[in-house]
Amino acid sequence: MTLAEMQFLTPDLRLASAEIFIALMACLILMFDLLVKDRKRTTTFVATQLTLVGAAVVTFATSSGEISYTFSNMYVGDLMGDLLKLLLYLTVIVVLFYSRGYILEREQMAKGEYYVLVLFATLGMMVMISANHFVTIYVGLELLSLSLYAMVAMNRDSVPATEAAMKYFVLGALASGLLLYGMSMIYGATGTLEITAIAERLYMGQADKTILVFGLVFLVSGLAFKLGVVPFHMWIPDVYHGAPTAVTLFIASAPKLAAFAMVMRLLVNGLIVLAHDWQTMLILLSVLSMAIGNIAAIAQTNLKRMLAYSAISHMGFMLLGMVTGVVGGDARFALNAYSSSMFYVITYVLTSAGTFGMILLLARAGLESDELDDFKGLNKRSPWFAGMMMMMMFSMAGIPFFVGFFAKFSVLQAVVAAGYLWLAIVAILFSLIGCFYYLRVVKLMYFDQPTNTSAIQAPLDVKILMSANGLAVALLGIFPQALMSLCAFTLLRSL
Amino acid sequence: MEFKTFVFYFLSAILVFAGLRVITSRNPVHAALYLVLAFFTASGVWMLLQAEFLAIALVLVYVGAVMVLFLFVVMMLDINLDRLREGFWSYLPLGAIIGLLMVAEMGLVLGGNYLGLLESSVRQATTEDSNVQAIGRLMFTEYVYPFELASVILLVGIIAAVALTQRAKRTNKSVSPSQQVFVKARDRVRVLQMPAEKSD
Amino acid sequence: MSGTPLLSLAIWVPILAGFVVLATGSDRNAPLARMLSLIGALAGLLVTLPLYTGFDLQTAAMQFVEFKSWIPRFNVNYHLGVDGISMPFVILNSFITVTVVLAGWQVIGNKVAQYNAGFLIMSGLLNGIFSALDGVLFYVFFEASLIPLYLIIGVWGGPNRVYAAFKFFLFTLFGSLLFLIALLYLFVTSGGSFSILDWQQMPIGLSAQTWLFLAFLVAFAVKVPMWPVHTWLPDAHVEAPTGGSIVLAAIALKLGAYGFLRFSLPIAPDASHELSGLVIGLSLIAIIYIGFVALVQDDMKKLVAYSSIAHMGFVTLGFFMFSAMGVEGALVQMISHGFVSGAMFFSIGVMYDRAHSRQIADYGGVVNTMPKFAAFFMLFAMANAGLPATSGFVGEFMVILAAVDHSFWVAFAAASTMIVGAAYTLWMYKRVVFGAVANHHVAELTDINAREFLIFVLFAVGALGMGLYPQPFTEVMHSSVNELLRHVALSKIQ
Amino acid sequence: MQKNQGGTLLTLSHFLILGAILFAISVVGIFLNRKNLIIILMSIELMLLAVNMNFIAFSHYLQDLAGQVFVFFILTVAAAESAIGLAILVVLFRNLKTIHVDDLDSLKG
Amino acid sequence: MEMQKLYLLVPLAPLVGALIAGLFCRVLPRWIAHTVTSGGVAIALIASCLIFKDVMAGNTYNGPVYQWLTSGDYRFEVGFLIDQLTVTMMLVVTSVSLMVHIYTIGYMQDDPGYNRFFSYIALFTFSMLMLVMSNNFMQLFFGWEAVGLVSYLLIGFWYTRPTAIFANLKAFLVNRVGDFGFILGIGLVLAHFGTLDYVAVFAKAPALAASTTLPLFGEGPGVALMTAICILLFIGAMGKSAQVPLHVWLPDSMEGPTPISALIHAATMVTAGIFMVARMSPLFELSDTALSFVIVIGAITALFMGFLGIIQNDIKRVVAYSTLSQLGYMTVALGASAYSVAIFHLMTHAFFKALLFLGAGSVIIGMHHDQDIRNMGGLRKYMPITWLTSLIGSLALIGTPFFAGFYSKDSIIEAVALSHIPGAGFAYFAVMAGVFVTAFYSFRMYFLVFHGPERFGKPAHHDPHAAHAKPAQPAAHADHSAHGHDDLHADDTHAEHHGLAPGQKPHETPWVVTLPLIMLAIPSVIIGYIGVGPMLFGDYFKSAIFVNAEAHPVMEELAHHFHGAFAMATHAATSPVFWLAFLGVALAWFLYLKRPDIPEAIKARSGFLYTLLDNKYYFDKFNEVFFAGGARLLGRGLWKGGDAGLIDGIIVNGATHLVGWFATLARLFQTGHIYHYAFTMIIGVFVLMTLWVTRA
Repeated sequence: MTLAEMQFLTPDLRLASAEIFIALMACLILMFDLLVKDRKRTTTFVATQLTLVGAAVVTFATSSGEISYTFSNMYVGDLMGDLLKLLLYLTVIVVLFYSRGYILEREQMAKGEYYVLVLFATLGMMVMISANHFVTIYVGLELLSLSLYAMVAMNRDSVPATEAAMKYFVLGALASGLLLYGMSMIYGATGTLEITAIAERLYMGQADKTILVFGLVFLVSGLAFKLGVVPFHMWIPDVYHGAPTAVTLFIASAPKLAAFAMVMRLLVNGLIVLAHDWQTMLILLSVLSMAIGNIAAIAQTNLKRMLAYSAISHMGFMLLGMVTGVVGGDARFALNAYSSSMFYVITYVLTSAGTFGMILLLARAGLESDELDDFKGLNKRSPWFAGMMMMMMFSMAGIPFFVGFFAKFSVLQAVVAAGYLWLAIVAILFSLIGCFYYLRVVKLMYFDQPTNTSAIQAPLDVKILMSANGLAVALLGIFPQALMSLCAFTLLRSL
Repeated sequence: MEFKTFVFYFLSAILVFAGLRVITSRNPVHAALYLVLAFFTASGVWMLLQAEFLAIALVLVYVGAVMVLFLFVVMMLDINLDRLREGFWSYLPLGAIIGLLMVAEMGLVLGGNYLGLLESSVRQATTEDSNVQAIGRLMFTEYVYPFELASVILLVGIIAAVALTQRAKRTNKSVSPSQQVFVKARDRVRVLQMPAEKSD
Repeated sequence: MSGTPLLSLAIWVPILAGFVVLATGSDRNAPLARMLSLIGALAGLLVTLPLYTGFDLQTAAMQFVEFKSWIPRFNVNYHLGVDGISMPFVILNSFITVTVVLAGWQVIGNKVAQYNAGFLIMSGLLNGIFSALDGVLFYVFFEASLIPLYLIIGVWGGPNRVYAAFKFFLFTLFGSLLFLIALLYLFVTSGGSFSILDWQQMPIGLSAQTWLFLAFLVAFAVKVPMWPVHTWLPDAHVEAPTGGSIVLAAIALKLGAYGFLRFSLPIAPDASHELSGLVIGLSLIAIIYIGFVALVQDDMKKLVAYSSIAHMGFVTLGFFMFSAMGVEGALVQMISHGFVSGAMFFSIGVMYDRAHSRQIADYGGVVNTMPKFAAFFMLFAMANAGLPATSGFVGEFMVILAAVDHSFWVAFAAASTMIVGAAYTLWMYKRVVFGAVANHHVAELTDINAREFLIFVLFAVGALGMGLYPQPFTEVMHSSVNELLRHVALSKIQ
Repeated sequence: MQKNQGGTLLTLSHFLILGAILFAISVVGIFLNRKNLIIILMSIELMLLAVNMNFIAFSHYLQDLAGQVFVFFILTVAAAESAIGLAILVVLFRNLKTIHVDDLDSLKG
Repeated sequence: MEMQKLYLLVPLAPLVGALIAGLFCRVLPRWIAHTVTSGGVAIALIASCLIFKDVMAGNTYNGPVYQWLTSGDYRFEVGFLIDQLTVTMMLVVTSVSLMVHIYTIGYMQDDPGYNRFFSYIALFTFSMLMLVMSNNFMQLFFGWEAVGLVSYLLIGFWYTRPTAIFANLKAFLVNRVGDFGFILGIGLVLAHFGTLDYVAVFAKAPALAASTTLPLFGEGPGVALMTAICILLFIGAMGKSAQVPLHVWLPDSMEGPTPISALIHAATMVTAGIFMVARMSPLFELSDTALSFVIVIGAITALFMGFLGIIQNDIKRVVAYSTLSQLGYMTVALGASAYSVAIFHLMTHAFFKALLFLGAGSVIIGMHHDQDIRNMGGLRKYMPITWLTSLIGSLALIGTPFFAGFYSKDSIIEAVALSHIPGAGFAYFAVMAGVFVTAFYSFRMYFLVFHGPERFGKPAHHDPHAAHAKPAQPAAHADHSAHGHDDLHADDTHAEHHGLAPGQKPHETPWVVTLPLIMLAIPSVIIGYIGVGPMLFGDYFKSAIFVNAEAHPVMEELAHHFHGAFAMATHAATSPVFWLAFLGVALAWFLYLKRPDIPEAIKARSGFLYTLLDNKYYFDKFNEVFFAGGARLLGRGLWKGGDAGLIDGIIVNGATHLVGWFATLARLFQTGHIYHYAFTMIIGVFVLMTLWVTRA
């Protein structure tokens, strides 16, 4: 292809209209915010939420159900992406609602920039979700990461927050470096940066295996960092712990969806031919994550930190679904496996949002309420929210009738179907250990006497949303079919 | 040895040396300057690879902007240099071993000419389009999407930097109770020992 | 069979009632909460009664079947049905729930609504376990039932409740997680079915059967509990409030045993035969070892808890002799144990409510101050010791007779419970009830009130009725048990 | 390093290995440096340089400009990244009055 | 089907009485309680008589009442088998029970548990009737355990007494040991016969006995099925009928009120084992080994329990040991295949032993609940009716010709003499020696109580509760043990309000007490004379008891010697049995009336022997230490070592501690230092690289 042959084809902007919308709105809000004198930034908040709702409408409206590419194949629009994006908007909307009170009580964060950064981070995630090109993935990832670094440090007088931001930044940059190094190797081996093209060239057998696997190691390491699986998890506890809870809530929820998409795009769409290699790598990482995550969580006294370790273990569990897609070169189970992982991620995000939201609900000005002991006797203070929290804890522990059970169930069935019985047993044993610390939270809420007997004060919207979140955890646990088949259906139409 | 090869080895040697000095320098200012050196030599290497645009961009963007920023920050922050050095050598052996092992392993993989891509196989740049032109065209056609996003990233960088470092003017003066309580008597009141006056 | 979804009602009526009770909120509405829970429990019992009256004795097939697709993605169905094995437990469970609500009537003054709701919800879940015909549905109920009991032990339990609650939960979960793997394995090998009935018909190789059997064994052995995974039970019982102990002993322990019949035997018949020695051995250890351990307990609840383990040893023993009398004896033993151990725990609860001690040493001569109580307690102690004309006898008798048929020495070992069982029960009874008034606490005891009397009468009717005329209980089992045994006798190896 | 054609001609491996060495140096710089956060930030820049070296080398030998374009984006992002990194550093310094790496250990366990 | 209703009426009438008295014991006036229960038993007695008449007319019955349980191919029914054996037992049970009911009205009149007591004894009557009327093993076991329960309740009737509640627990547990064997025996029956119905089992027995052996230990030589079944069943009988070594509960059971000692622990319940073996005669006849076992056990019991009676000072305990000894006689008769003789002795014994017990009870009332015979003496003139009836009972017991005991006991001795079962020789010696011993201790008691100097009303000789049959005070002095002295003083200081105050005189008991004595004295005298002919040598038991005449021709040979009841009695004077008994009485008279100092001297000289007897051959001590102590030790070991130590301590908590330790360790890895985090990541990459790249 010579330069002369290149023709500029007008890209199909319609496909990426949601991204464009968000970007535009973010810029608008940024400018608009300068004019607002309101310290509470209510208008900015509302505008941000409306933007997200608008994006949802746009995504929904433009979703065609077909796999289509635009921007010179850099952007892929498919059902999986649309579904993940819609869930992403929903998550961010919920997260913002939960965070609002917390932010207002912290002067440093109560700025328009916060919302703008959230929007940009969302944009970054959307880009990742729809990426079909290494460059797009990278740019999207960095857009997300940079926004997050800033958000973590946003409460800039807080020592833990800035420390967390620094750690996140350094390690994130290192991880980006690893990812890029891996990308460079794969680029070298295949001669293209476009994911679908990579898959084609690999399929044709044109690439050198050694270089590919070498690159794959770095690529997987970069992905593992984003997912937060062992041994690339070290940032998770510190960042979750140190970051302002509102930001932790954000980091702990939405980016998991994007990370999942990234894994799907890179490993499944791009490197499925190397499935045997990356699956075994992921098995190692997954087992380590479940082990370290569950075990280290037991010794925690800070709820955010505990949930951070729990996140590590959950991501490890989620990976189990990813590693069972291809068995001995046979991809029959792929759909089953990947959709189970997707279901897992979605439910995890739902539950995680609720849990961190609960911390926010209890937090006051000057009181973070993120220590485990702050949950003592919650049942006395508010039976309703204690019940919600309990449901979320049991869901995370994988106890029916909560959605976490079916998440674990679907992943495990994929594992068993692929013949990895031992892996299933290992997973099960670690989730048993994991159960302990979830139970401990329930114990604190129900068995112990409260140290602080004040009633919970929160705006009605947060209360309603929190209840809806908790009930969703329960209802999806009783009727998981819709979401499950939705995952399977979108993947079927996207793979 | 071909000239290009010689140049490559020459630049590489400097580059590696500069890189090593970046991480071993006693003084962060020196480190920054070595980094500048590294960028310069890297830019030279890129020239060898006919990536003229990037070579120039590296110098302009990095040396011209980023490193200046680094230096600025280094100078701005009042850093205790003595403390920064202590205990470096005790960790060096382990770090060196890991580094060497990594290099060895990566060298093993990359050393083999698996790709069958030799200098001779590379078509020399045609004159019809310069590297800059070609990249430019690509950038605004195929890569317009990431290009726009890159701008957003820069915007985020700006927003973040401003949001994090901008300090609102302190308009009120107030006491800090937390500091007040740590005040000790001797900070405020000095008891002097005076020799007693001699009386008769 | 009418079109009424009786089993669904049996499951969801108590659960809904539980949520209604929960809605009454704070303890200011405690009387309302109590009333509502009693109504809920009675309604729950009422809807199960047609299961007995409408039961067809002639068929071994599942009855009152309900089938709805639940999660088509994994071919999981809301598939309910009972046969002669499971039906009695649904009724027993609903019955026990009524007694539990009554038992906590005056005693529980703290978070009344939550307490009662916990039991009602658990009642529904337990009914679900007994009537589920779908593996996942079974599992879901099986595990979900841990939650209410965990909370009940933890919130209303004794001083060491946290340890006990955790131990209970994690122990049981440990077993059931392996069970989940087994279910998934069956799902995969059966080509995508979670139907227990399908699995029962499916040929499986011996080694696979063995692994399945072991997975089932771990799950159910913990729940039963069998030696050596029994140690959670004494702790759980000691710390649980009276109602919790009653449900735990009367129903929760039955789940494991029920699982053996529903899963282990029919799904892995060859492995069951191969490994029956193991189970029988463990059962005998449970009977003898635990019997001796029970003998030296200082805490009444612990003693009865240990005796429960020994009694459940009879159940597992009965199952693995593969004879109609053994299996039916074991089933009878399960039902009987529901009445007897429930009553025993209630008796201890009655004393505890008054004197706030469960230590045997703190009592003595209770009969002097609580004669009516002593009479009832005597009845249940005798039933616990397996005296004829009480329900405790029937099951033991049948299992021992079946054991003689199986192997004399097994029977010999099992029958030793006649001595040891009587020894620990009656020795405790002697120290607690008989004798002169031991101390001023005992002197201040007041005899049972009308509510307690009513509960005792309910239990006594169960224990005596079943002992005097067990035929109505066993005749519902015949077809199912015979079919089960016929099925187990056929090899599934192909 | 495998020579070919008399070892006089540059091969792709030369550049890749140079990249690998740089990469290793930067990695070692990150975890060897116990004292100064700024040097860690510099190591990150060095690492990106190593990656860029790879891309450009591949781009050259593959005669595909995509790699170079990618490098362009990396440079851009890296610039923004260092801006944010330095901003965080400044904030941190204001809080801690140090950028000593060892002092960043309030979050652990 | 008029008769079947009658059959049902027999057990149900006492049951109804028991339920009424029991359920409403706290509200019911006493007169109603004793009326309904006594009435119920009376109805049962009348019905039994009617049934007896019917049976004599040849109408036996075997049929179910209701289907208790079906399981697999087995069906268990509650049903009645009415034949001569059954009806005999029914008569004995109901008549003795009625007497005891009447007696109780007087005996228990001061007791607050009056209604409860009536409820219990009526319940007992019901249980015992169910036992004897049963037509299958299941129901037999049912009744078997039910009588055990009532016995338990009644021994512990005075539940505040530590000794009573110790005794009842002991009784229950020892009986359970027997039941342990019994139920295994039943299990074997069911396993091999497929049914528990007597008639069906008996019909199949000969065929099975010939062919079946029970491989006990793997492939080794087995045990004949019939032997195993019979011995196991007999172990049950040993428990219930207090045969060595399961006899230990019976002396202690005297802690219960005297009426139940008479009813349960002398006349009826303890004979259930005898009845059972007789009922199972078709099985026992098929195993000589089992019969040998039976005869040896019986002989040991008969002789050695008799010895213990010699040194007892508690009036009820003397009678209790005599009961043990007599039960041994019955067992010996069973072993000698003389089932009918055993039943005959059972019947006579029921009457005279009930009489003796009730007489003892009457004495106890008269003595205001002092039971120590050393505190009595010369009661003859204060309690004439009691004296006379007791004399009759004692004479009957020792086998005085023409009295009931003579016919049955003599027949036993004769039968044993004729038996050729292994062990019969020893048994013959034992029963002969037993005759002497029985006579001696019976009349020792008789003389000490009714004759000689009046020793009551002296506080120093108070032994208020003879629960453990503590060393009698003189003995304690004699063996010079510090322990004995302590006991003495302890007893003195803790004297209860029993016994006569100094100067107080005993008195004759009211008519409700004496009437039953008289009523029982009559059959004690005449029933032997009437019954011996038809019951032993007539056709009476022909259809109910099976004797393998070829193998065990004892009864036939015995029949050759029998020439009528009168002739039998008159010939007695020529037999050694009579003279042995006479010798015993004479010696008792000499030692306890003539020269009371001699027993003391003997006691002092025969240190070891006396200690052995005094400790009842150390059975109790052995059981206490070995079984009770051992079980507790084992239990504690398993609990602390197994459950708490190994399972919970090491495995369960160990695992949690291990996880906790790992958790702490895992926390240590999260140092908080960026360089460690980066290092970890790099190591991760490095490991992945090494693993995969070197592989690829």
